[in-house]
Amino acid sequence: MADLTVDPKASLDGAPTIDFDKFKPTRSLIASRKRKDAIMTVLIALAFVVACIPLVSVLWTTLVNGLKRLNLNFLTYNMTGVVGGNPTPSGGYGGVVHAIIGTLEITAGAMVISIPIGLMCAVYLVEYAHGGKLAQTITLLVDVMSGIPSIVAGLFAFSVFTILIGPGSVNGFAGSVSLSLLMLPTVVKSSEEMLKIVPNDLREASYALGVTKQRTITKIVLRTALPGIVSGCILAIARVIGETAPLLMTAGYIASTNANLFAGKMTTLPVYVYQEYSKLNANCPANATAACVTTIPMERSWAAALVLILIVLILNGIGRLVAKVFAVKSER
Amino acid sequence: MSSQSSAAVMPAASGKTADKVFRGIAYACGILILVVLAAVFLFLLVQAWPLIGGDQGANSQTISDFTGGKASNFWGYVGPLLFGTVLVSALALIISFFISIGIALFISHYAPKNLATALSYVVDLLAAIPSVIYGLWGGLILVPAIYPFWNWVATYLGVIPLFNGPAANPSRTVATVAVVLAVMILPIITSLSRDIFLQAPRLQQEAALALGATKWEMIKLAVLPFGKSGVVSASMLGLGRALGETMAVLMILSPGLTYSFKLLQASQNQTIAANIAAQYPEANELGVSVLIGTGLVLFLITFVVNYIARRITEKKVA
Amino acid sequence: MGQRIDVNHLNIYYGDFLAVEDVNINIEPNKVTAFIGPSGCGKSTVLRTLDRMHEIIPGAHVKGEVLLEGKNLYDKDVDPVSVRRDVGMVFQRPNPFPTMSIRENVLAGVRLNNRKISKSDADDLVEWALRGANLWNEVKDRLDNPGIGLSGGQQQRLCIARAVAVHPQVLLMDEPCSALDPISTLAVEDLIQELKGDYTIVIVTHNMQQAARIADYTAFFNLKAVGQPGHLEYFADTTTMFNNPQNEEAERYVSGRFG
Amino acid sequence: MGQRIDVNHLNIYYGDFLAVEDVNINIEPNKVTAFIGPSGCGKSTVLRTLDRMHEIIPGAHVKGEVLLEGKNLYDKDVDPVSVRRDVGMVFQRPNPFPTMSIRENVLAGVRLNNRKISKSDADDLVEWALRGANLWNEVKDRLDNPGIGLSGGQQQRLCIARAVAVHPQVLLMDEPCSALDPISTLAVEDLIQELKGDYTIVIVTHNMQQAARIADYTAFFNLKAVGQPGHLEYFADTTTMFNNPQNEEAERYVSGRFG
Amino acid sequence: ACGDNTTASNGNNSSNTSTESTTKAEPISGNFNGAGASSQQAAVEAWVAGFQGTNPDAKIAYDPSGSGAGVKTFLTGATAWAGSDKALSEDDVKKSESVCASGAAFDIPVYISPIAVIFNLKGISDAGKHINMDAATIAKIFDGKITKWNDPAIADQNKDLSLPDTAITVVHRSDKSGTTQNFVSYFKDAAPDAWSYDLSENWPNEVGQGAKGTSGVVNTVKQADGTIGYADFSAVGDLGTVAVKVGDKYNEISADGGSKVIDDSELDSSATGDNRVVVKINHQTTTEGAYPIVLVSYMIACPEYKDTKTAEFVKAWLTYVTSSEGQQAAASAAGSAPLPDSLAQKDAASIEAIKTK
Ligand SMILES: Nc1ncnc2c1ncn2[C@@H]1O[C@H](COP(=O)(O)OP(=O)(O)OP(=O)(O)O)[C@@H](O)[C@H]1O
Ligand SMILES: Nc1ncnc2c1ncn2[C@@H]1O[C@H](COP(=O)(O)OP(=O)(O)OP(=O)(O)O)[C@@H](O)[C@H]1O
Ligand SMILES: [Mg+2]
Ligand SMILES: [Mg+2]
Ligand SMILES: O=P([O-])([O-])[O-]
Repeated sequence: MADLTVDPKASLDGAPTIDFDKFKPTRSLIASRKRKDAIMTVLIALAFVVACIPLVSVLWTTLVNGLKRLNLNFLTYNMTGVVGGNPTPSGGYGGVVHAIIGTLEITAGAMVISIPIGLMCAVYLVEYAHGGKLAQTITLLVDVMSGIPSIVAGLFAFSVFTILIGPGSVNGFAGSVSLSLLMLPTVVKSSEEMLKIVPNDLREASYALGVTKQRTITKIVLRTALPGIVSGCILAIARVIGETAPLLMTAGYIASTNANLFAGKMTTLPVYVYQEYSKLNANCPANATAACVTTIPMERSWAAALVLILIVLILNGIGRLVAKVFAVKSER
Repeated sequence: MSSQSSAAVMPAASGKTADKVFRGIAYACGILILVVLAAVFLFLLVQAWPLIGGDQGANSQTISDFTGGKASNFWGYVGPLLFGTVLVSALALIISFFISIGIALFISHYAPKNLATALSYVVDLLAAIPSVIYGLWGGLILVPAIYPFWNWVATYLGVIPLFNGPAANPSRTVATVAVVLAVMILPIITSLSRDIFLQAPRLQQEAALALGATKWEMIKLAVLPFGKSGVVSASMLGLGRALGETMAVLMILSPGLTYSFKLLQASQNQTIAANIAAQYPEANELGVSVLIGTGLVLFLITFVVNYIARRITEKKVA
Repeated sequence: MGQRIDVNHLNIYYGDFLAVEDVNINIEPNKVTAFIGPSGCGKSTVLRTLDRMHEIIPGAHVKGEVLLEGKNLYDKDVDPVSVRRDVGMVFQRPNPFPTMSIRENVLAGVRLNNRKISKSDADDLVEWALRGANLWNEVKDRLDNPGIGLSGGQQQRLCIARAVAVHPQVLLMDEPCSALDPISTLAVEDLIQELKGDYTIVIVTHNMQQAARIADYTAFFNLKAVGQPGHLEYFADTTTMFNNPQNEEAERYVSGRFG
Repeated sequence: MGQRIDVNHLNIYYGDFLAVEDVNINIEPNKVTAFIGPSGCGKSTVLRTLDRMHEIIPGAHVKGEVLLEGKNLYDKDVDPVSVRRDVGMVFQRPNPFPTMSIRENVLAGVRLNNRKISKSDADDLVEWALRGANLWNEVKDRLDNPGIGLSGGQQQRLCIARAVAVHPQVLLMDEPCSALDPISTLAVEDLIQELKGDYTIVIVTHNMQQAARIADYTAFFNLKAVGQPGHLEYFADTTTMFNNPQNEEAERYVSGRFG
Repeated sequence: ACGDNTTASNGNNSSNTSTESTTKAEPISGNFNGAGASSQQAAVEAWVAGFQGTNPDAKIAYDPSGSGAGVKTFLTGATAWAGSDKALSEDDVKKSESVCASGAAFDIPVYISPIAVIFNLKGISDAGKHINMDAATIAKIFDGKITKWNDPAIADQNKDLSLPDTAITVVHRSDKSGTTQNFVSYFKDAAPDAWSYDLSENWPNEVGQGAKGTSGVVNTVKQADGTIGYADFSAVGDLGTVAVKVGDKYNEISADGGSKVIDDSELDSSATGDNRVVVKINHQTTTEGAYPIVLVSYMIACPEYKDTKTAEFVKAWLTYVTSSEGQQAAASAAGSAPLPDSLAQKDAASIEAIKTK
């Protein structure tokens, strides 16, 4: 048992005597500390300004170039029957409805695959594995997975489908599989971080009420972490929704609308953007009317890019809304 | 006090099976990650097999076809690609790391609350811009716009070998690509670091201030040490993204197969991912094997980098 | 009503580290038993073994017996989940579920266990539990507000209400007042006095006056040195413990002039 | 040596919310002044205004004067960083820097002020501060171990050592013993008694016995109702406060039978 | 399906619907896939539109995934035909035997497009002027041997232009490309002394800058003064083009000029296999008005399919594509050069070999 009769006086006996003036800051040191503080403040604020330049530039460019062709016609037609720079019978120049459908379906497919798996993997890591060897391996491999080049993910999904279904099985779902490979690490990592910060108190409180582990996890832990998980998933979606290379390989490119995720090629917005960019310009025959626009592919490309950004923005908005609705009410 | 509501207490469903099933699913999902990664690895290996176990004469023919005769064996081919990949991603990481930390600190510790919320949103927005748009923007807007700057750098800092002039015009160079990749990975590092800095314990920050620390000293004492390991893993995520980025590099970089550090000159380096994308559509079967072989090398490099990073952070934590 | 607990030769481990050694104690039903002792002697650890909360810490395990009304909690065929339904626990720091309203917090034990309960039964249960926790009057008009919007003392009483709402036979409390101001402390102490009619109560406290005020029996834990396992040094009824302890260490401890 | 503090017509805000109203108090140099009062009455808030820690909370600000030896801390030309150099603070929950060793923790403040300290000067200072905080004997053999490897009570004393090492004129302590067991509490109280020879000490405590034991003066804060601003109800020397308070609220509060 | 521009068959408003159409039998219906060369993409769009004019129920999808990928897919049997910028290799022909119901796949030229040598030079290209060059000069520029625009080698051929002292920046394709192979094969034939590299679809040296795809090259050339590159004629836009020396004249690029070279070329006798029509471009042609740098792109098909419906489709499709109507549609949509009649007839003979019963 520790000694109760501490004699504080005794403790200071033998203590060195200190000349505190030695430790007083000099005037110049104080000034230099202040200067350093100010410099860091400026640098940190500057970091933000610097980061804003590309952002504003990207958004502005896309907006200015994209608005030119972004109209209802563009959003409701696909690219069938679009020849050269000529207008279609509806008066437009083709559109992206097929690409919007493709992007939404393929991304949704990727979400359906990777979010449950990623989330359950995070649950395993945080709630069950407690940093064992297996958990460490998984964590390491998740990091490695985040470094898989998207094109390799595309090759992988393409080959898997070729082996399983047969040659030339290019379809939206293969695209979903390749995207989910890219999404998974982000989902696992962000969910893991979010689950980790759920206070242990809450788990213990739940167990103490005689609640099973499964219900504790689903109803307390996941529920508490939900806003964070949602924003992590949104981040993951944003990561893959703009992927081009793997989708070129797995989902291909087609001018018409295909709403069947599991059969037939499917165009997505990024692929569309890339294809139109690759066309660069359209030919107008010598006898063409004034309605024939040679620069139409680039214009479609920018407009589709704008649509893509808008979709991501809307998703982001939904995510934030969900996060807000389910947010943990802050104290007082 | 009577337990008048004991009627409400019925024997609960034990939930034992649900418990087991749930645990099983979670475990299976954990294992699935291993399986998938093993599958990817095996796939790469199998597809690259002709390269390793196949007819070496045909291989060197394919490779010299890829390189226009500059390399005829696999290592001679993948070496410069690997060098280029690491160079570009490392530069991107270096550029974005400090800026990301700066923004994250700005949001977590400097900006007033309303501004911080707005800024967080802006960062998320940046994260949401698809890479093909960065490719378009980088290739069409940034390349011409940044030339005067690189030219200035080459003129005044040209003595440093990295910045040896003359700056290529158009600037489809490693330097420009690194800038674009930096912009792309910036939001990833920023948003994770921000979340971590926001959770830096208040108590220790107050302790630092109470000792008479300036704000920056407080950050150095109480925020950065706390955030270190989290920032490292955020950076690894960002690095992973940079290593694997395909489209933006493909659309911007003028590739070359050298071991050169001349960041401002064109046709010096190429990344593995962009090279696969550039060669794949026209490649024959053996060509695809070679390309996948390069993918395998990238995969192994990612593995090693992550393993080392993990080792380092583990040591720091312990 | 309350149930009795008998602890026999209990050794408690964190991994390989023996944290508490050979505890033998009989906890009487419908009485308040207080655990006191210096920091790190294992009070919380012992308390958590009484409803098998100890084992949720990775690597943690026990040797020995804890008999609840004669049935060993650590028998193979005993489901820890059902043990925890019989033995409630209130923690040092109030921990209401942040995503739930006051009402839902009280009902958490019922709802999370997937038990069906009619609206009117639920209303009755909420009122009964909150009255029991001496909180009803303060919150009856805002049952749908979030639980963490309450003050610290109110939160602690909400947690007590949550614990009693599942009708445990035993209530374990780990320093329930250490985060509270004197007024809230008083409210909780009054509540404990009242609850012991229905429950067996075990409370850990650093505050000897508090132990003296509310406990029927007091257990003094001690440890020989830091890093050594803790043990039960002396167990007696509270009057003896504070007035005439038959143990030198205990005497030295309780005679410290501490608040 | 210690400096005197005079607080005049101080109103303290969190954003628009007036947390504490019109405080006037004179804190004598080289004495211990205790702040007591119910939860939420603003004790911590007032304490934190004395070294301008209040304003680091976003939106928080004050109106009124705090004079340190006659100089208003809140004058435009006063740098809060230099104020905090003169006025040290110890928090309710121990907060050593987790990445630093015990030794580096003690030196943290000094290193900010003066980068070029000789090894022997530093050694002397560490020993002096740790002896002052009554921790030297416990840690002298493991000064290079991390600070968070210590027990809660040891950590708290380490934080006190860290605060005194920069030799402030005033030491503010916010419930420094609430997380401690009785033995550590005693050590800290003894330390306070000793330190007051060198410093002006202000301590917030929930524990009235503690206030009675160690304070020379006691300030009783109160609040009319939840959501209302707190205020200084009564200020007196400690003997008067606990034996013969001239204020009804204060009397009711100190006569409560709380630990 | 949803969003289709339905009556689009006449969206191609040039040589409108003709009569002597090839499809006498009932219209083709069903879903058909092709994949391959991206160079054909614009032409295929026009062909699909034209084909659907007479066969409104035929749904045709073309994936411009690249020649190599297109052939690979075709060899798995997943597509009805492939588009390719180069003729089949012998290996590929052999492999195709397992995919076709009988016989081996054959390739026929369907799309001829001149490759422009584009440049961006202040005072010249923005004034709409051409620069004259012979094959050796172009080759030396692209080999980095000529580095200034006012190099005597160039200036001597352009006495009427005042060329600036600007450095030349060469822009070439960075991806594997049929355009590149066709372009450098011109050097190999017309200026063998100035070009020592092996023939390859990859750019062989490290001169200048590489850019992905035709669009990448064109954009890069646009981005700086003094650049020179090569690209499909349809992508030139308002950039300057080099007039190439043929005989002793300098001919500007034109679709007709491209046709003329092909008309003057032989079949490649090394391409063995039934029904194959492979052109060996005569880069040294001296035909009046010819433009010798051209890309010939092929369609690849089987002589017999496992599925007669596909066979019927492929036969009708190729017939339409190689018809003068189809060639005209491609010319107006993609700026390609029409197949010379001699070649069209050879194509027709091969197409006739496709068994539909
Ligand atoms: N999760 C854990 N892992 C390992 N050891 C632990 C853990 N929790 C507690 N211990 C150790 O077990 C012993 C008993 O700790 P316990 O928390 O029961 O003490 P206590 O009496 O409740 O102290 P306090 O009064 O400070 O709460 C101590 O030595 C402690 O270091
Ligand atoms: N960060 C904050 N933002 C807004 N209001 C606050 C904040 N901190 C404290 N308050 C409010 O200020 C008032 C005084 O709080 P303070 O923490 O000073 O009380 P206290 O007397 O120290 O209480 P305790 O004894 O519980 O520590 C309370 O009404 C509290 O709700
Ligand atoms: Mg405890
Ligand atoms: Mg307080
Ligand atoms: O059609 P390309 O092979 O030049 O892309």
